[in-house]
Amino acid sequence: MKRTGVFVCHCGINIAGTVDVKKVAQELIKHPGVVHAEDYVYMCSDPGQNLIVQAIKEKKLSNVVVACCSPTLHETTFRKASGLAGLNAYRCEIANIREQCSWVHKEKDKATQKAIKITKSAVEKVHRNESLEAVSVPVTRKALVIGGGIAGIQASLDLANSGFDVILVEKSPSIGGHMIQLSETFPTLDCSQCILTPKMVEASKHPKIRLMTYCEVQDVSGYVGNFKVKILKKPTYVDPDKCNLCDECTKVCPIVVPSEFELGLTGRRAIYIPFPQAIPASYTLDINACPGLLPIACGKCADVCEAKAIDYDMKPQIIEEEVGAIIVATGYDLYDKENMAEYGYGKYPDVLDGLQFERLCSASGPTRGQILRPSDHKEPKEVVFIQCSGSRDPENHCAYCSKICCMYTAKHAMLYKHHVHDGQAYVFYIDIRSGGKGYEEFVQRAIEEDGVVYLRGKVSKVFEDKGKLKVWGVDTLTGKHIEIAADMVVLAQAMRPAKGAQELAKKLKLALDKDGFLAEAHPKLRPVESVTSGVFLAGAAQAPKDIPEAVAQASGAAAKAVAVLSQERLYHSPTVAKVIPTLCTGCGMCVQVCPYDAIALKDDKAEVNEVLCEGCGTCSATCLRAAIQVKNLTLSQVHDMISACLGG
Amino acid sequence: MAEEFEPKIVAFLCKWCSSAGSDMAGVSRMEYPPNVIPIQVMCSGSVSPLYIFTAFNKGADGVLVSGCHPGDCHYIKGNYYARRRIYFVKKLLEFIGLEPERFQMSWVSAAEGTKYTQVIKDFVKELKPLGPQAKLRRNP
Amino acid sequence: MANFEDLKEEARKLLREGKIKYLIGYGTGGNGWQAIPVFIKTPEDVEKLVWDPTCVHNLARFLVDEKRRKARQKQPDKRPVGVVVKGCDSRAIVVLLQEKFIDRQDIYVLGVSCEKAGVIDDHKLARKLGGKKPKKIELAADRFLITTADGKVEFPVEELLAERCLECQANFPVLYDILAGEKTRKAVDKPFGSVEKIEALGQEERWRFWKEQLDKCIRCYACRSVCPMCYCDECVVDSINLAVTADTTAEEKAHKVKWIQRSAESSENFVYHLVRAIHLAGRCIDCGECERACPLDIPLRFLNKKLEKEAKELFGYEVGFDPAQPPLISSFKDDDPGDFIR
Amino acid sequence: MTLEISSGKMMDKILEKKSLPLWMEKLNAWTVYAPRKDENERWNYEIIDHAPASLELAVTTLPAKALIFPQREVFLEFSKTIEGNRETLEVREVLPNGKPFVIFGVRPCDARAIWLLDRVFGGDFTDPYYWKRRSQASLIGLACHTPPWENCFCLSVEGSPHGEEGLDILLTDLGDSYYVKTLSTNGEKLVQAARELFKEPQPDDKKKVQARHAEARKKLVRGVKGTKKERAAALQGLFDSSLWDEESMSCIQCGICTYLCPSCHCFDINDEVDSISPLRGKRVRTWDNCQFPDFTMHSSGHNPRPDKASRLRQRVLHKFRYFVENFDQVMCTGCGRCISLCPVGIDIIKVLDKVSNHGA
Repeated sequence: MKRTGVFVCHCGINIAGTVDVKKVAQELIKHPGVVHAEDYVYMCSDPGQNLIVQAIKEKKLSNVVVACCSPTLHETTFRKASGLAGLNAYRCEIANIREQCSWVHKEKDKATQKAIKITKSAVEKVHRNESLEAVSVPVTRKALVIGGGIAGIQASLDLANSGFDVILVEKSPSIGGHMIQLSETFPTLDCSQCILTPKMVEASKHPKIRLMTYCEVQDVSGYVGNFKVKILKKPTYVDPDKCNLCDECTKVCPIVVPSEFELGLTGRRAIYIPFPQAIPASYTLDINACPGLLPIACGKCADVCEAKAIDYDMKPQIIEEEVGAIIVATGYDLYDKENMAEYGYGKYPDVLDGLQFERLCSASGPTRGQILRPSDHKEPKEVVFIQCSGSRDPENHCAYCSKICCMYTAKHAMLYKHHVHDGQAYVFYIDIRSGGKGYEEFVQRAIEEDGVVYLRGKVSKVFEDKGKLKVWGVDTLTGKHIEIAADMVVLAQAMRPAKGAQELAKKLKLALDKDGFLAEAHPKLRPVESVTSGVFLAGAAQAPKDIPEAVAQASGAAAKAVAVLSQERLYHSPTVAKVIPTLCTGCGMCVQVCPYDAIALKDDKAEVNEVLCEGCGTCSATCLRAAIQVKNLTLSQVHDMISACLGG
Repeated sequence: MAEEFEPKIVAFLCKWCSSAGSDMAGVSRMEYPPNVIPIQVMCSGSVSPLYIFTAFNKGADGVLVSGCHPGDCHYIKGNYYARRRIYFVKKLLEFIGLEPERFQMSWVSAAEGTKYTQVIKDFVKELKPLGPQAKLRRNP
Repeated sequence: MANFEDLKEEARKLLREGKIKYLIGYGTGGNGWQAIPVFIKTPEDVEKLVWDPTCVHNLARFLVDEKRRKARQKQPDKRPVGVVVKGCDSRAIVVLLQEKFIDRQDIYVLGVSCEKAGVIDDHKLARKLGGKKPKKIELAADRFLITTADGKVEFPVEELLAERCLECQANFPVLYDILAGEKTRKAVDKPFGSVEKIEALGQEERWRFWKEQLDKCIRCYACRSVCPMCYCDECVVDSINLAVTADTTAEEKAHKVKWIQRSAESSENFVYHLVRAIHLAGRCIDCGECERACPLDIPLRFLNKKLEKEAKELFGYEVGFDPAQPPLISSFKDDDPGDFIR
Repeated sequence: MTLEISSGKMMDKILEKKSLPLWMEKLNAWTVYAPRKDENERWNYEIIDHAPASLELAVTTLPAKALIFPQREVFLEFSKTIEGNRETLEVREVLPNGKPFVIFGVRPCDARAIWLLDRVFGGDFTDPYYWKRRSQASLIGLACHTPPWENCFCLSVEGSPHGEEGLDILLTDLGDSYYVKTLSTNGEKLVQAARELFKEPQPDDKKKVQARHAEARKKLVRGVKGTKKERAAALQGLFDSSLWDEESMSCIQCGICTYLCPSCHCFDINDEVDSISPLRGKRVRTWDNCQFPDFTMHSSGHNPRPDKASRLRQRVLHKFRYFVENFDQVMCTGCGRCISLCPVGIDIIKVLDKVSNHGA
């Protein structure tokens, strides 16, 4: 027999102001199954909660409905209170009569009538609620970090230092990401490599971190606390333990291809080490460039290698690992050259992107830190920097702001001036966004101390003219047409999600935002969590950000992961799908629609994995025979709620 | 003078976007007509055609199904299934001669309190001239 | 090319060698001219098999019974069942396979092509014969030869063909183990012509049309009973729609939900037929049996045909051609139409 | 409970066909039903606005039963009001009301079926709802001069093409006139309402009638073997026979044979709740039938008639054995609907032939 208690909250005057709470209680006590109804000024207050606890005990209530604010606010509060009184938490339901009633209506009688219906509907729902216990699962106390850039490295270190094993997977031969390519970093102008390499070394030496470079995540299954991952280890054909870095192999290698690390400003051999401080410090044989692994094809590198480190028979390996949490830090790529034809990017050798310019400035770069034109190795006397190249242009390119370009362009202009004192730097900008510690001062320094000319306006065209790069633009402040004959043009290319991030997102069942960056669970309150529980986001994979932000988010993600890994067991909402075998015919439609692969067919009947199920109920709407329904939100419950809503 | 007809509307709101969106409307104290009784479901993908027919059968003058925008579904793809399913329900109801205005679907995100308010206002406005829904209603 | 006699020979062989349990086919009914379903167990009885334009029934329906029967038996006979199918019936089998309700190895399909014709509509026939009863109906090229008490009469096929056959574009089995007749696709200029007629009506006219029709319904459920796709053990709209299990409490039984009332009132009839139609979206193969079985002549086929039309035109979904195809409602495309959404 | 049968003083009459419409128009104290053919050559009873020129032998899809024992019938309405902690439950019985009605052109077999239903609903326990309607109804039968369709077999089940059971008036078609035989005081009233239209029969009219009737009996080709007792006996031993499995193979479990049967009368009673708070609803009787799987479903989930064989068996046994045992009548009047309208051509005559062969 149902014994339901209804508790109507005034919320001060927030509810009572427009809803006649006494009347709601009076009407509800008449409702079948309701044995207790009262109103109180603040149900969420301790005395308010005590009312509920007492009523449950004294009137032996079997269900509780609290008519108050949105369940997102106090559902937990009142379920805990019910629990205290010995009532199963899932026998307590909330009727939202504030956000969805009192706050949006003015006429008291109408609002009251609506509140009554909302509350009756909640009563009808709770009448078919079953007592449930949270689903619990053990936790694999190990984390997977995908991406070996600064964010991935930071997250791995934080996790490892918290005492958890970490697998750090990087698809290229070395960790370091884009940060290792930078020359100096704004706003302090300290050397990027100098601050990053110590972290890289720490990561590679850390007893709890397993570095897996030249590897890719191939498949992810399982769920929070219990993921199963398949990692593809691509063959490097070089045994890092034997290799003594004598560099003889590259000398004999006949093949030269553009260097990824130098962004094509120089070449590298088919067998190569990406950069001197690469970690792991070892060579990789690029099978796509190599004429062939057979001695008859070439085989020179193997011949010269005294350490016998080169092994042509190395095969791709699939490594299976179990982890409890995953951090995705796949970073960014720059917007494709092809898209910037109007700026001659990719067409003229002296039109560069930001990263290429970083390499020119870098002491370890192809020009040993001298800024020279790639075309003729002359020192450029006039350099035009174009901001928002591909950003903030919804019509033709990316709608969003890539956030860091204002700052690094200022840095580039400044570095250029430091290298070429008699040179002139122009910056075309839409507007300057220099929010951040010391950022605005940094930009001012570029303008005032280094005399960088900032021109507010968009560049319409860049074309070659008598060995110069003609830059056409408009100064929107003076309205004057501007033409600059530059020796070099540097484009602040938009940031895009790293190539392959999308496929990875599919494997991890992550959502992407409209621009293809990984979507966070909540834009404000859950910025480092993904929509899949147990998977966290760090760095530019989630949105364009600068180094300090990436590092901060990485530590945040690590902290979130620690919160998972430090649990003995994990608890999962029990309002999951439930199969009614006598109705199920095993058509498998629920299996197909389930977003979480939580349903499988066993002996021609659907079977729900309660840990994977998130309780979305898409299966129940798809099932033609009501053979799969979500606990405590069954078809029957909705049927009764509908009647109640319509005054039935 | 006869009292103006007040349509009864049942709105199936997904928990993560549309219900949150209507909460947002509340938090921002936006005003809209009290004709709608919301039923919170986990996902628009969980709204069975049975719910819709039953609502009309039990006397709803209008039914609204509202979910997350495409691509924003909290459950990744539930709203895509909803979009397909609801399309067929809508076409079927129109085919048997129910006024198309009586059954609506909308995408309302957690941030779109204004949009939710507008959707309800428009819905009520369109239903008023139609009068009570008697076609599928038990003993009207 | 095999003909119906070859098909019978194959049937005899199968039964003689015990390759099939029994054969579901068409025989001659009590009135001597109308085909009825027959269940052939011996090679001798194969002689009873007939194939003529009165073979309206969708015999795939009986595979559902067979599955139930098997489920009840302690040691069920595992051999496949033979079934004679027309084009539409074979598509029903495809859907049953698609929904994993039956296994391919449990059936032996003897396909018969309708070869540009199809089956007759007994109302059209009754009108033509004005009360006279036929003795025999044959198909001769593009004409039906009808023998009555007072001699033979002839009609062009299109004058007697069931509407669904006139609108059928693939009137040959899409799946079979042996096929009688040729796979002849026929060109249909208006595959949804009948539905379009109703779509063309104004909204209130449409309402009046359906109200007049569905008010006739007495809920004998012949439409549901004759439908091979309505294989649910319990229909969602039935009063018993409550799976009774060991832990079902008396209270739950007492408070079980009635989605519709048993009263054959307008509103309840509408909800029943709406639910049925929506549950057949992407599943109905337009065998027209619901409409034929209906003793009150409610044009139920239109409801299903309407959704078939939408599925084809908007989602490019065709029912019953590929068992591997994901069902219409358990799949989606990112660019499914959404312009009806606010 | 029975109906008032004729005082015996009644005279047979002659009505010219051309006067039939006039008669119908005169019956404004009654709601007048007559069979009408739709575009699909199917007959239905309709309330007639303008009278048809003549009556044809019509097999209506729904038998006259449907007008006296409707698919849905409200027994009572209930509602509960709560004031403070005082609950008051109000129950209001709903009896059929409305003016008396007359059904023209009833086939004798359909009338006989109603005569059988009278035994069920007016036997030891009187069903007020049925009876209220029944007492408002007058049935004017039209004798079959030839079987209206191929599956008639009334003669073999104690019926007749010119049977009088259940009728208030029997009309026999004599070419350009009807021979009007009045069978009850209701019938008398109907004739009285337009007495000027009726003529006295000629001496040889009775002979013509007998000839017409004899002709009809001759033309009746189909029939079930044996007497009701023999059949009931034959069915005794067949409860567990495999015959039912074979005969039910093609049955699809629809309700056509029973819902359209003039004598089937199984029903279900449900409370249709329109509102739970405040409680408001109706208690409703609707047709039910033994071919539906849920007909015998227990709330435990157990179903004593688990398969279609047991359900087909029930239909045959009820009609040809149990009813004979209980009422000494066959609950089948040979109208042929269940045969002609069965979507899969199950033929009860053939089933019964198999039964008697088994018995032999």
